[in-house]
Amino acid sequence: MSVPVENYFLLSSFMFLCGLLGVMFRRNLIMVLMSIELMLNAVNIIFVAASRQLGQVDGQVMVLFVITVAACEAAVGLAMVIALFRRYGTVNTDFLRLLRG
Amino acid sequence: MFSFPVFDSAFYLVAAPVLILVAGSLVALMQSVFKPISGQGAVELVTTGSIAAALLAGLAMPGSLQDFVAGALLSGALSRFGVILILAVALVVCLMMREHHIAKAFFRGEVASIFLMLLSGMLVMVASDDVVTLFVGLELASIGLYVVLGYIQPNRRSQEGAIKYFILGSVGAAILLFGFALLYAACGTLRLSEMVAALPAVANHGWAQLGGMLVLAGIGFKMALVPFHMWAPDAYESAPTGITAFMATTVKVMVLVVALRMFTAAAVSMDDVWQPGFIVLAALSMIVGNVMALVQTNLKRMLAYSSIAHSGYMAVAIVALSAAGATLPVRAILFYLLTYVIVSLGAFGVLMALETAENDQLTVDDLSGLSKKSPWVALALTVFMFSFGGMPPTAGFIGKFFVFNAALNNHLYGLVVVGVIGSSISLFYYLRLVVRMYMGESAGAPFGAIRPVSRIFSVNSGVMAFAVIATILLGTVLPGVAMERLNRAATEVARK
Amino acid sequence: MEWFNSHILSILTFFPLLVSAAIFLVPGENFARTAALGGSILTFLFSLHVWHYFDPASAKLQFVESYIWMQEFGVRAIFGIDGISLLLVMLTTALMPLVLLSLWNSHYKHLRQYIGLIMALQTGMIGALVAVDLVFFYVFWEAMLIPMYFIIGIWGGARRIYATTKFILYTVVGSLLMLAAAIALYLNYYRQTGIYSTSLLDLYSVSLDPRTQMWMFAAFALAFAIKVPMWPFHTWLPDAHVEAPTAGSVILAGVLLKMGTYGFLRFAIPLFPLALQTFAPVLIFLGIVGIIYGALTAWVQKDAKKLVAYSSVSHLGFVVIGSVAILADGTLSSEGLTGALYQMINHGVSTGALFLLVGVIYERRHTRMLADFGGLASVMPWFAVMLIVATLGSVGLPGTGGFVGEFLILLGTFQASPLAGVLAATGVLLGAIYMLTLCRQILFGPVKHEENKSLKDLTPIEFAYLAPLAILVIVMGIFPDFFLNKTRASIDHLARNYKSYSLGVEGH
Amino acid sequence: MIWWMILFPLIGAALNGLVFRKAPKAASHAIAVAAMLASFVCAALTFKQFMEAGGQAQVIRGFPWISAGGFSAPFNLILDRLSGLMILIVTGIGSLIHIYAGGYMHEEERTSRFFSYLNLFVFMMLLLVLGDNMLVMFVGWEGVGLCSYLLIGYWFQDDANAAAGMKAFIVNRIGDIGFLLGIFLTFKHFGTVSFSELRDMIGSGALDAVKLGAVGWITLCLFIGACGKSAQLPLYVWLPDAMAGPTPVSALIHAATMVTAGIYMMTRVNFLYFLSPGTMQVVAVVGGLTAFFAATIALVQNDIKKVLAYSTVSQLGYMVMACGVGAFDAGVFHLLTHACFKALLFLGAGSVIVAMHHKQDMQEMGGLRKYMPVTHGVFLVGVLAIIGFPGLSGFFSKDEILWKTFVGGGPLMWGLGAVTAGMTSFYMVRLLCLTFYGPNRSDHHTREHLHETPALMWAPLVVLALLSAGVGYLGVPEVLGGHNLFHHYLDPVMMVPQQAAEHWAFMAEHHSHSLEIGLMAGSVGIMFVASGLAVALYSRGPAAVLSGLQSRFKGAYDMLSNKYYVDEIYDAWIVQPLRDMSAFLWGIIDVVVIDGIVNGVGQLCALAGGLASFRMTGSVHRHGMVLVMGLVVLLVVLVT
Amino acid sequence: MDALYAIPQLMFYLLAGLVAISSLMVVTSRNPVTSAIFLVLDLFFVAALYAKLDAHFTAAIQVLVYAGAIVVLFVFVIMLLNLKPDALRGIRFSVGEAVVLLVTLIGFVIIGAELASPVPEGLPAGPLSVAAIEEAGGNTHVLAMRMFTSFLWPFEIASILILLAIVACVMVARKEKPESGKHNLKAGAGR
Repeated sequence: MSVPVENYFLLSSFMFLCGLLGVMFRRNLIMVLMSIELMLNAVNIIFVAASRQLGQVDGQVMVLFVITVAACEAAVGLAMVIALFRRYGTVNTDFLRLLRG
Repeated sequence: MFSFPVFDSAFYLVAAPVLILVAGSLVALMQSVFKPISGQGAVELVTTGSIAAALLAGLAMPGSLQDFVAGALLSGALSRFGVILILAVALVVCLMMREHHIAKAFFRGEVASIFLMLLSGMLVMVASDDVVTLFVGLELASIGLYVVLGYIQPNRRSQEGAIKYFILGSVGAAILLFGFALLYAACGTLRLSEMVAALPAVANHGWAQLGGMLVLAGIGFKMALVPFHMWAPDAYESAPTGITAFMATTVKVMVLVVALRMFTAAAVSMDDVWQPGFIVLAALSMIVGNVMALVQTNLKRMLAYSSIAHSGYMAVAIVALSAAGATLPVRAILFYLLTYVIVSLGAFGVLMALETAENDQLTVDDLSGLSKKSPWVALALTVFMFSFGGMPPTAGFIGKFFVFNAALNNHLYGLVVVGVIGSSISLFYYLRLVVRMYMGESAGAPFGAIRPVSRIFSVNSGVMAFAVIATILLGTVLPGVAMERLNRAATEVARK
Repeated sequence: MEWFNSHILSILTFFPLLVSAAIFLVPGENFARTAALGGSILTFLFSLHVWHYFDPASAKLQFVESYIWMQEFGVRAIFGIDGISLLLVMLTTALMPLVLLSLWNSHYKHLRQYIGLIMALQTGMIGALVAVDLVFFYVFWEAMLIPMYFIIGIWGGARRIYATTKFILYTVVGSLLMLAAAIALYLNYYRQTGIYSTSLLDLYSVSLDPRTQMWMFAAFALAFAIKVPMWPFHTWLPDAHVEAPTAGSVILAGVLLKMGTYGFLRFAIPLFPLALQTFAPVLIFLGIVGIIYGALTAWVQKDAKKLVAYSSVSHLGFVVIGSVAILADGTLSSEGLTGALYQMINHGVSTGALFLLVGVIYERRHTRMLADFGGLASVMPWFAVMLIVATLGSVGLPGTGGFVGEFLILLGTFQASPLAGVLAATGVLLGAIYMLTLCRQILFGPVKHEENKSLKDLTPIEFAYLAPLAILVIVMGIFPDFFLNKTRASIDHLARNYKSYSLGVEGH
Repeated sequence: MIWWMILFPLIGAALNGLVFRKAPKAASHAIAVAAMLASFVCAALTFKQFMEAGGQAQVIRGFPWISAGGFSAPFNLILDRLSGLMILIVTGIGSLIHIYAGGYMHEEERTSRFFSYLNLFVFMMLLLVLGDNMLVMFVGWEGVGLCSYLLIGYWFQDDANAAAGMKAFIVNRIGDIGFLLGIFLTFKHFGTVSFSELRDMIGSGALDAVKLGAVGWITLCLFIGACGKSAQLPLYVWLPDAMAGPTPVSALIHAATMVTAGIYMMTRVNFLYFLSPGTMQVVAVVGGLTAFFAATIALVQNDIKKVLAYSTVSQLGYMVMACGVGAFDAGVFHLLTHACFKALLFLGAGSVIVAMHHKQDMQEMGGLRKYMPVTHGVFLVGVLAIIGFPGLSGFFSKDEILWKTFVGGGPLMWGLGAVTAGMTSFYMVRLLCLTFYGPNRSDHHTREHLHETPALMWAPLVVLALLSAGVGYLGVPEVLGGHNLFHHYLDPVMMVPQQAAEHWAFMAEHHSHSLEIGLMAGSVGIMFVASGLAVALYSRGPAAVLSGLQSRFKGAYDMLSNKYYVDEIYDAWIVQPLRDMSAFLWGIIDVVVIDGIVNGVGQLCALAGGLASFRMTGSVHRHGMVLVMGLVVLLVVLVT
Repeated sequence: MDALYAIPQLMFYLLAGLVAISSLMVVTSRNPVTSAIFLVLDLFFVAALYAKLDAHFTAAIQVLVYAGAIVVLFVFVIMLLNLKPDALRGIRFSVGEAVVLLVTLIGFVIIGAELASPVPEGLPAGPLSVAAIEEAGGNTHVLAMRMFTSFLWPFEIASILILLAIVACVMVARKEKPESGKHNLKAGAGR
């Protein structure tokens, strides 16, 4: 008897929550990016758990793609952070106040 | 269990637009490296050429429903509709870009390459029945957009917009993915059509419901429905106007096609989740979008809020999807989308025609007295505003007519009333532009003059003229014909 | 000829639009003036053709044309005319040449565009009157607003933007709700028959439960009430009129307002007869309030145009109560309906003339304040004659068209509800009060202002566009039957059968 | 013929008003007079034919005018003895006044407008009297009102004249509403508004209770109309002001013809009035009170035309009272005689006014007899006629009214009438004395230019004087050995319906001649006493005792000379409150409340947008929070 | 209860706890470097979970790509930017934010309750049970077979995605020629 799959889901949702909170409350752009990674990872847990539960590997395939995407996202995101840092001299989001209203 | 994909001619026929774009992007990439072929003209040629070629291929796509590579690639009328519309927009935008002050920066090898790749991502997403492909395509498009939005000619504003869009967009994607994960867990499949077929059996299960709602939120995010709309104004405002035009239209096309695949057939089984969800989102969007647009002075930002409101109208029709066998809501959405795309292109085209490198954030004040400086441009913008506002005899009216039609057919009286109120509010700010153009004195733009539109024979003028004519025709003689043409795409997804 | 006869209504509708397009495309003000005047006269001749060949004995729709527009939704472009719309079409086509004549010597900026918009507006107005399909009608109904919006907004007075925005927003709010109700109605028809159709000919047969009818009637009535305008939805009117240029005011008062009352006759009443039973007292109440309120407020106005604008509120109150007078046997009062229709025409003529007259003195003095005038009868005798005739038409002196209309309305209302009749009759008195006040302040008394002493009397052109209206005011009072004969069958049909209304098609 | 009769004045009006607007005075006068004479000739011929044909009422078909639903009002004319008489009065006296007006308007630069209005008036008056249905009558009814309005305000450069015209029109309109409501009621209950059909309907059978009740209302409503036009309480206020118009107008419109329209109309529908004794009582009382009330005011007026105006109101009250007691024929008879002598008086006064250079205050006159002998002579005839000097026309008609009042209304009503007659004698003689006798009180300049008017003016006066003297012999009562021709002439017009026959039976009863003669003697006595008093007080200018009396009874005198403050009361209690309310409706309800709501909604939207926009500081975190909040709420509310 | 069966369960709860704690640490650490380290830990524990779920290849990729590449990238950038203290500020709460936090937490508790539903009935068991996978050649083999047949198209697209990412990174992070921001004269003009 293995662990009920919904426990994985709960864990995943907790991780997702952590990611969301990070996005909502961290001012540091790099932290925000990490939070996003966290969220994607959280989703991956569900895919793997469900895939096993369902007797498939499609979920795992999906995870591989998500990891790819996450990597790309992180790379581009970090590049943008660097570019932003060059211009603003900071990565604090509080300074991004030009667009509003 | 493992079915090896067959790459026959039929496959290539369907995949051709994507492949052509990828090929084009590779060539463009080369151009960014090799000086001799990196001239602006050459890049223009490659970009425009490959989009045009892809468009031709898209036109040649079969309209019959058929899937390839285990559903990862899907032909059919709806796919075709999306592919053609997206490519047409891309082509028009590329052509308009040539006359824009940003042309030099845009037609660089690497930018063009990214543009073509993200375009291919959109096509992939539109022509797919598979969550994996869909997600990859979505990310391809999104990441590409983040970049072209902010870094063609980076400045503070565009960078800020890009990073904000990036953060919120990634969160949105994560939410969508979360939803798909739960649906996967509940339905046991990653193919949209199978998922949709399996949903009724598990409709009451928490996973399906949560997953459905999360997917709805994700889609709502990409459609820029309130309260998931926050990215849109910033992104629209900060992007070069050509990219704004591109984004404002293609993203909606892309997402709505997916939404139709998702929600149409499954709608009934998930009615108690999706219907109220969309009702809330639609109502909020129509109200908030219009009210917020009321106080904007930056034109692009105003149009962003207005596009939020328009998404709300389309969402109204989505709510109405659950009627059995009714292709009307689907067609209403497609028609509305079509008119929205045409009119938006026209409106942003006007902005592109007017702005200069020094003054690329036009405000309402900049339009003062436009009717005297450039009467035809003013006339075109007026037609677009009336169409956005839903006044006959423009396409915008017919669009609203169909949407209300679909909604009332489903007894969504409250939503229609909200829509009516929203429309009335919207007319105020649309007409404000008209007032400025025709009824205000030319106050002299505070930040440098707008560009005088002298060339009649330019792409910009052509696009404006085309959009005006199309808007009027779709509002007068053509709607019947158009709706018939959309029928095929609609029956494809309508619940049997 | 055969072809002409069978396409006359679409020609009538779209010919002005063609002229408008030509005016926009061909530069030169002289061309614009000539083309517009010629075009509008030709349109008038077309409408005379319709008038001539119209069969007064039939209550059916005549000169019907039907084109497929949106096949599967049953939306068709149906043109048709019956006795009710015929008179209004005639009013529109007859007013237009006069309005354009009033612009003959004017010095507006962008006169070409102005004239072009007026011609486009004509298409909208005629189209709304001859459209027999709900959606088709709606398109014209809304499209009509756009030229008017520009006419007020561009060529209007100081507060034109406020006025024109108010005008269009007010109207659109109402009509969008009407659109929603129209769609709901059409879907109901579909549910009952399985056929999509927005043709009025079909929709008249929808049977709805009273509750649904109430809602739909409310939506339709709101749209029409705003357009009429009925109290308390009238506040856009004074602003629009005051700010609008003369021609705009004339068209607005002369024709546009009639669209609201026409809407009641064509749509709200026959489509939702059950709801009418409930709402008729409300409408009559609002109508009476409008009559008295409009008259009283008109009385204290200092601006001539505003006075005339409020007088419109009062006059159209009459039209509304005449339209919804339900007799004891449940039918509508035929007299009331006739009077309402006739009063629409008469109001178009006399109020149109009044606005033109105010325009005449405005052009000379650039003010409309009553206090700035006085004693003009001695310096502008012909002007005085015209103003008095128009005033008499407006106050409903017997022998003018206004009397026939008001009398029949009051007669019908009185039969339906004596109390309402009595209250409404006070409008006759109040009308005299404010109109004579207007006359007295402009025409009589000593010439107080030095500038007024040298004012020129009517020019030949001014005379040319005012005289037909003045003559019409009187002719309509003396030979009303000439006009009423054409409309009798239709009105009686509506009055008797509005509960199960249907419109046949002549020759089918 | 009859159509030509109607059309001639219209043609004259059109020629003068539209075609020959700049014609010289003589030409416009000639046109107008020609039109009138032609019309008079036609009228006379028509009347002759009519009487030769037996004098039976006939309907002359015109053209279909208004017809809608069940309602139809063709443009038909009715020619019966009543209207036959009226067309003679209108065209006959009208012609004389037209002739006279040429002299009166001599000082004007142009008169085409004046004669155009005057001709138009005659046209409208003819329509009024000839209309076969209420609607055609109403056309004339309001048409004469219009002409009256235009003519009162003829000298519109003076604001007061324009105001007086407007007042006349508007007060008349109040009555007209009554008339209209009467028409509506008639149509509602009888389905027709044609007099001849109505008469047939009533004559052919008894009415049920509902219809009978309706008749009460109809007659009451119509009487309101009559009150307006015939200047009865409380709507008489316009008539004294109407004297602002040129004097021929006062003579024609405000004495001889238009103001009698109410009496005419009631007579026209006498069968309805007979059916509702209740209304009749109201009519009689209102008439009597008006007669009395106006006479009291006339006692102290100093403006020569004002005196005549109140006198007219008073005399109209007499006629109405006669109608109220069922003596329609007596009313119409008085109408006839009054038309003659009041026209005469007005025109005479007009001559005086012309001679006095448009001064109308009698205190500045006096002793004009020697300057204007002819005018004095005819004026004397007129005064004697109106005070009922035996042998002159007023004597016959007034005494018939008083007698019938006594019979039908009782001694009280008779007393009212007799006292009024006394007052009439007093103020008329006072007027005569102040104007023509005693020392001349005018200033030097005026006195130098005093002279008799030209023949163009006095000739019609002479004709009228003859009429005033003689026309009474048409109605010599039987008690004086006459045959009361007039009574018999009008007999076919009167119809007492069966249902009401019992109530009006007394009219046919024979009354003692001695009573009648006694009453007659009484009234003549009163006349002599009052006249004597007036002569005593005024024959040498206002007697010294008068100022003492005035200060002694200051309250009463002020009350009377200010016409009981009726105008002031109307203004303060009705006009001003209405105007204040209108200002409130516009200034507060319209501008503040309704527009406030409308604009407020718009501003609220903008405010909401501004607020929301302000709250969005552009922080990406805040965006994220909104997003997450939305998501969480959606999930929690809709899923669980 | 059989102890043998309890072991995987214990394993799970242990790992889950670690994942949760490290996730929390990632978002709450004041210093980005600390966060990054916790992120690595987190990803490792997740990989362990994958392994426990018999997704060995996925677990391996997780470690390789995430811990090996992505987090290194993060750390690298953190170091590169040499963030000043102001960027290191931790979490601030205003009242509004506290409310948002509270609502989110409560919301997720409710959502969690919904998530904890048992596996829906009637779902067809897929053909690839753990045993079947073993039989078919192991997790990696099966995964590869699946990936390169049914998911070939997205796989190819993913390659384009990576290409795009590369180009994008180059383009975005490239040092610009001296400030070209003067373009936008209106920049800073606010909304």
